[in-house]
Amino acid sequence: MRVLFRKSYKQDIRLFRDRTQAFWYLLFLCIALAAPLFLDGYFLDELSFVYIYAIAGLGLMILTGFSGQVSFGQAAFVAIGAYAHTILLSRYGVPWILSLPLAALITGLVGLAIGRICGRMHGLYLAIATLSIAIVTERLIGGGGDFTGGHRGLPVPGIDIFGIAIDQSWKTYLLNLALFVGAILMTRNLLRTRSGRALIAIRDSEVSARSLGTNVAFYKAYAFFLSAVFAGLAGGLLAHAFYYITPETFGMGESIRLLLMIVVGGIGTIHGAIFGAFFIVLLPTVLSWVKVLLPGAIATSGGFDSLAFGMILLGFILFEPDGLYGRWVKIHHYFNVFPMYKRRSFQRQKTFLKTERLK
Amino acid sequence: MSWLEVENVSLAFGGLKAVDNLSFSVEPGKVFTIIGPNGAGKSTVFNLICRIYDPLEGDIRFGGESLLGARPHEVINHGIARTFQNIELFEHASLLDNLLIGRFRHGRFSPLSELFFLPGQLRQELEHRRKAEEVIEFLDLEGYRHARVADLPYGVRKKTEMARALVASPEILLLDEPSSGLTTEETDDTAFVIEDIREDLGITVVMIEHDMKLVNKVSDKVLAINEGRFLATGSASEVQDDPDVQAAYLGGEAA
Amino acid sequence: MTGLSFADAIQLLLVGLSQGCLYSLIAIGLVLVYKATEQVNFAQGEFMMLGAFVGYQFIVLWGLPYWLGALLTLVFMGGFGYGVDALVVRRLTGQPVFTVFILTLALGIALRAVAGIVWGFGNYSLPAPVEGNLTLGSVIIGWSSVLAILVTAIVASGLYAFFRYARQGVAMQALSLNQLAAFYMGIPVKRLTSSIWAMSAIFGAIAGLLLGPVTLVSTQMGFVGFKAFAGAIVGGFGSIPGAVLGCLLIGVTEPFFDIMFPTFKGIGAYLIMFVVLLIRPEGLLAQIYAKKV
Amino acid sequence: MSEVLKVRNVETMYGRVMAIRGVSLSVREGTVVTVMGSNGAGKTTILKTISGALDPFKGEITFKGKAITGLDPDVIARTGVAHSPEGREVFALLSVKDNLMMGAYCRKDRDEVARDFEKVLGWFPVLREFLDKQAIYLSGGQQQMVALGRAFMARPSLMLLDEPSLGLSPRLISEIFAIIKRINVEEGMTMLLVEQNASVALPAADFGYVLETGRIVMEGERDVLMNSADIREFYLGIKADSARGDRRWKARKTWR
Amino acid sequence: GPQGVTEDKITLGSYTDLSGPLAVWGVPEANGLRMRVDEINAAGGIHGRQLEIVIEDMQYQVPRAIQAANKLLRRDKVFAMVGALGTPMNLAVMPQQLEAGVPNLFPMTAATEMAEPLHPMKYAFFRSYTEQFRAAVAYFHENGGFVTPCVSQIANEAGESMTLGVEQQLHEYGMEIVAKTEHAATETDMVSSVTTLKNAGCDIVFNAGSVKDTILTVATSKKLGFEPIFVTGMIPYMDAVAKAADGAMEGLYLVSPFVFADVATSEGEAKRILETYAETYGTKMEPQAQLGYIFIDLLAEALEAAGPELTTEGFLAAIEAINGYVDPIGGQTISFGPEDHQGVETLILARVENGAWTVAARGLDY
Ligand SMILES: Nc1ncnc2c1ncn2[C@@H]1O[C@H](COP(=O)(O)OP(=O)(O)OP(=O)(O)O)[C@@H](O)[C@H]1O
Ligand SMILES: Nc1ncnc2c1ncn2[C@@H]1O[C@H](COP(=O)(O)OP(=O)(O)OP(=O)(O)O)[C@@H](O)[C@H]1O
Ligand SMILES: [Mg+2]
Ligand SMILES: [Mg+2]
Repeated sequence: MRVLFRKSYKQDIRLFRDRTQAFWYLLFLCIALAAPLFLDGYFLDELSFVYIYAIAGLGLMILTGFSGQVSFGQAAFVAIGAYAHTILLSRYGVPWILSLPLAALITGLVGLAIGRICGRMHGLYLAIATLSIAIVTERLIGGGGDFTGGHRGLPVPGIDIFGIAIDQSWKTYLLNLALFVGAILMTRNLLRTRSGRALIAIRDSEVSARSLGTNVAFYKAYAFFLSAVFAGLAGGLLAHAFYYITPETFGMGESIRLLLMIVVGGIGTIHGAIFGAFFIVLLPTVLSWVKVLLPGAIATSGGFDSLAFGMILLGFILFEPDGLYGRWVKIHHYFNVFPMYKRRSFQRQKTFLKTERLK
Repeated sequence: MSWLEVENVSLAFGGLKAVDNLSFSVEPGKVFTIIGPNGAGKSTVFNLICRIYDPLEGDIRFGGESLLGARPHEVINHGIARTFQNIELFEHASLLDNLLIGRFRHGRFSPLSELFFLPGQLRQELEHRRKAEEVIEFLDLEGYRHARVADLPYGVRKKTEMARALVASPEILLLDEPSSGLTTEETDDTAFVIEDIREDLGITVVMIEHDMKLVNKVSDKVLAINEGRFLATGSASEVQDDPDVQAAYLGGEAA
Repeated sequence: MTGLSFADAIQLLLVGLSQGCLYSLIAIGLVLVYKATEQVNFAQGEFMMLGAFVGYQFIVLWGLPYWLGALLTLVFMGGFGYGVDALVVRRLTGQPVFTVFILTLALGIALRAVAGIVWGFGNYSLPAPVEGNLTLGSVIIGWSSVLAILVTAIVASGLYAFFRYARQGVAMQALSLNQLAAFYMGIPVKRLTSSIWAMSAIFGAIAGLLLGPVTLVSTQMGFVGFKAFAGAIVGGFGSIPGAVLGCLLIGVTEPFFDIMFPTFKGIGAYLIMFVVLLIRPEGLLAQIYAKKV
Repeated sequence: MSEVLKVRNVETMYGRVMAIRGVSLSVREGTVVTVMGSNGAGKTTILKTISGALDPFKGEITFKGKAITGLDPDVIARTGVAHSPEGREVFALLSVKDNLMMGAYCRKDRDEVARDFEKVLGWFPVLREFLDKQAIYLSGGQQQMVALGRAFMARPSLMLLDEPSLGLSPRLISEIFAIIKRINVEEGMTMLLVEQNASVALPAADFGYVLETGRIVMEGERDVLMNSADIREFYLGIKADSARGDRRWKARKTWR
Repeated sequence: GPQGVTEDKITLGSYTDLSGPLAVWGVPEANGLRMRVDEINAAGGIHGRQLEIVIEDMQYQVPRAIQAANKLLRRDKVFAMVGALGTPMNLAVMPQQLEAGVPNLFPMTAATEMAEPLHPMKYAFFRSYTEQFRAAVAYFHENGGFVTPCVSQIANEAGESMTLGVEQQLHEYGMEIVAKTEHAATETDMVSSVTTLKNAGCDIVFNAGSVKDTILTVATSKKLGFEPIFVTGMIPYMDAVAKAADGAMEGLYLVSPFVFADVATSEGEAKRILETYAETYGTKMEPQAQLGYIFIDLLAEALEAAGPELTTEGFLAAIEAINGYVDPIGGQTISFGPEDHQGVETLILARVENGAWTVAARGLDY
């Protein structure tokens, strides 16, 4: 068992706790960077999806996991990002390198406006309000006529950065990886500084957050802004991965999938968003492998995928409410203390609910 | 140094007059204690000062400036920090993070610097951390630094809340029943802590308290209220000798 | 709103009323569970869908007489609701409500798949409880809509009284406010919670039996649940009169909105909800209270 | 007098933390027993384990001769244990009246309930003004009264009281302990009382236990404990002026 | 050789909705595809090669479709994609699919883009939604005529394409849509839409809708005493619609590029297929299943013609050479050509009579 000795305050502030941790994360990064050397296009594309979803997930994590505002409308922000990016590229000929941040910013501003409006709503009210935003956005984009391409959608131009076409799996992979790492770092930075702490304070107790000087309405809107920026970024990248976007692409189902993603990953942690993205993106692939082993009648019956997805989620929430990351921590602990591990270390003690209707 | 002045303040909840034309003032560098029976309106007075409620009438001034124009989150910028009777901590964060949030007023909103962790950030963070550590040491909380607040025993949580208010380096500290739920021994410690807060840190303390031993030990001035109205004021012993206070608050076997 | 005659207006009003009542029935199921346990059941729409399918099984596939089939459906769904809580939701006792609401999302996905596997993914027709239309001058309203209005009125007032006056009703609210204390009082928390889920599933089934004949029964029919959510939110989530009020408001204004913006039919409900929440962030009959510190 | 409650060698964990480590205690019928101990000693944990809110990891609890270890709290409550929890735990949005009536949820005898209801209001006359007020909006002390009254309304054979004096005014504290004593004497009700404020709790009790970091370190009849030097110094604060006074250093407890 | 082709096997791929909102299309389609594949394999395959079809469930979500296609193209290495469902999905998948040299055959959507712009590897089966509605407008313009044409549209891409057809064809006659309503797929009440149409005095309503909304619109109109001609597209072409709402659907028209055959009125090979399907899958052969069957049959025809030395070019040439193929179930004629990558030649008009669809006219066009 490794015991951590803290020698300086910086240790708690720096990106990595100690050298061992830094080593592992850098090793992961190197492997990820080298992946195009040993993985074929199929896996690279899958991983690209993981990265993009993780970016959107990090945004949602900031909003839901850290500031405690449940949003069912994340896909609407993804849609706005995707549309803004595509329209900027194809209609206004904005260079890619500008168009993507601009799209993210536009989405962020929409998020800010919505956050400002929804700032006074709590819990379920906010969830349903954001859900309705998702529904209404889909219809509005659909009704946008030629500008948005209506329900029939828009083709997405290819990626071109300073004349270099990003048109192969390994190139998009690296691009997505870079932005993914950037998004992680930003989230991490947010969490170790003042604003991030303000978000967590608001989540746990608005009254005392206020008594310590947090302008609750402002920071709630800020959380919406950041979350929308991330979603917009993911939207821009997704647009390229989709080649063609329609309003239906970013429907309510997508919002729910994003929310489920961060829960399965482990709500309230950065790892959670990433693990969740792996889960959501790779599950269909895994299911299709599993299906091959099953008797034909089951595998070919309609509904199998949905049922499996629903059941796996149910199982997760029932048996591991802390999500994949929670499980990971336990496994990690197991090896850390190896011979001394006791099952009961992680047994859940009975807990009881108290009303959340008091704000 | 500032004075906290509460002047003819009233507040009603429905038909119930929770605070009724109440006035008092707190001198800088003193420990001012409010006592009174349950439901007298003591916590409500704190809530009025912290702008959680709007008084129906009257004025609340700090350092000569009216607080009534401030929004709840701006109160701390005047140098007023508080604790809560029922403990309002950030349950899912560590004790250290709770204290760092307490440093909130000592910083500016600078999104770019934060998101990209520009060089100045590290310096600021270290500064906050040093301040938090001072308070941790001051209140003997070393052992719990990285523990999740939700898992701490009641007494430690009470202390944590006091610590969180202290890291904000306020000029005046409002403590709502600092000793409730503590043992005799811990209450004694609290007395020393309050003395240190006043003497070493130079912070004025306004305290609501039921433990008369503690009140006697630390208060410079005591205010007794009942049903939102003024009852008596003066030194601890003067107030306790007041027959009205005896009847309404202390009861037969008073200290 | 050009050319909207008085008769049309009355017609739309009546239709809105009966739609509002259908939403209310689903919303009542939602609010019931919330009021008694503070859990939010995102699978309520799927409960409705399942109720319709079970009714289809009894009445159409097995050819039972309508009312017998309907009754059996309600009994079955009651048992189902009880089971969902006893076997699944109960395991999450003490977890934050957010967890339960994610759980029910997952449950909804699974239930849709199960229904599709058992009954198929097609559209199936279910007979209406009552046939024919009530004609008042030029205004026409189906008897089944009238029935929907009646059922909603009875259910809503019954439940209101139950929560207000019955000991169990108060106990249910108590357990939603503070589960531990409710346990300490000797309130059979687990049994009451499961019963509430059973009741809510029954109301879902009633809604399903009423809606099934109108829109056909299919795995997708549960999505109307979102409008019920909007209605319950408008009313103030957690209040039974609020749910009815909110759903009626949405039900009645929606058709007029649709007439005004014929190419945006369907989003009126959400816009109305948004406007209400802007003015009153906690709904019309607010169920969220300021904490005393 | 028989032992209504017997706790044998109970251990309770919170995840990896063991909060009480092999505690045994017993409560005889008709007596008031108090458990004292500093913060985090595990007093609340013991009470919660007895009333079933926590599952013990080890050990056995019997109530009126029947094993109640690990049962659901409502089942235990129906066998006659009423728990007035730490932190009051009133039903925040229910009226004071409904709060009190919920205490009597399991009772069928309406007339008796009505009489007990009056009795409670007699002890806490302020509550009468607030019968229709939502409990959350009472002051801290008023909520404490509701919690106590609510536990009494169950007419249990054993009352578990967790810090009933928390946040009460001195006058109310003495009144409440007088009431506790009265309930004990007049109604013959057995009580297990957890208190920080030993100076009021111990005199009201017949027997006492002292708990330190999850272990019982001392037990005895009231008078024995009242005369123990450590108890006097650390829990009763009686010698405060002479022994500790304004000194900041702390004396060592001899049982450590 | 091309990917997905070995000595003894040809792998085909498809992605469709097996558990999402369009499972009502996807599940029977998948069955139909499999049924014909199994038949061909039982008869010894094509030029000694067995057919294999891998069908992925994308739950009508674009991201899932992309992932499914990624797997089909790069893991399963399919030779061709057949019967892939959904316009947005096909549009999203096609760029990389065509890039990879995998033909997109007979997608289960009637969007114009499935055949246009002309691409050597894109072959559509249907005539597009837009064309279906142009033909519908043309037909009713010639047969009886109308004064106030209206549209009731579902808020999605198919609905929009259908409306476009109405607009274009009306334009030919110098007319315009008089009133248009638009609704989401989840609506449960259409009174407001119908009132709008009624007040506009519509004498023909082109119902650019899906299944449930079509039923609701037509039934509600009848209830409110508003009885214009209702014409819809191919999507509601199913039994449940004809039988819905106690006869309220009587007289509903529909324009479709395929014929939904019924056992009762079929004979010969068609009857055999319908009966075998009913036996194997336990339900009546839905139109989507019939289509799935025909897609594979058509594809097999081309494979057969392409000869034992199978190359993608040879295969594509064989498809282009298909001329006058008559589908074994509904009897529609299908032809392709170098400039014509869209199979079905003419449209049919069906009508609900006595709770069942009957073909009222064939050879519709505009
Ligand atoms: N938000 C509120 N709504 C309604 N009534 C309230 C509210 N806050 C306080 N009250 C009432 O105002 C009175 C004073 O309450 P307050 O909490 O100030 O008492 P207190 O003096 O702090 O008592 P304690 O010592 O018991 O905490 C009480 O009668 C209480 O019921
Ligand atoms: N939910 C929890 N998770 C983890 N540890 C806990 C939890 N609750 C209590 N503990 C730990 O268990 C020990 C005993 O706590 P308990 O609440 O029983 O103490 P207590 O004697 O009642 O103290 P107090 O007088 O402060 O109420 C403490 O050390 C505390 O940190
Ligand atoms: Mg108070
Ligand atoms: Mg305790």
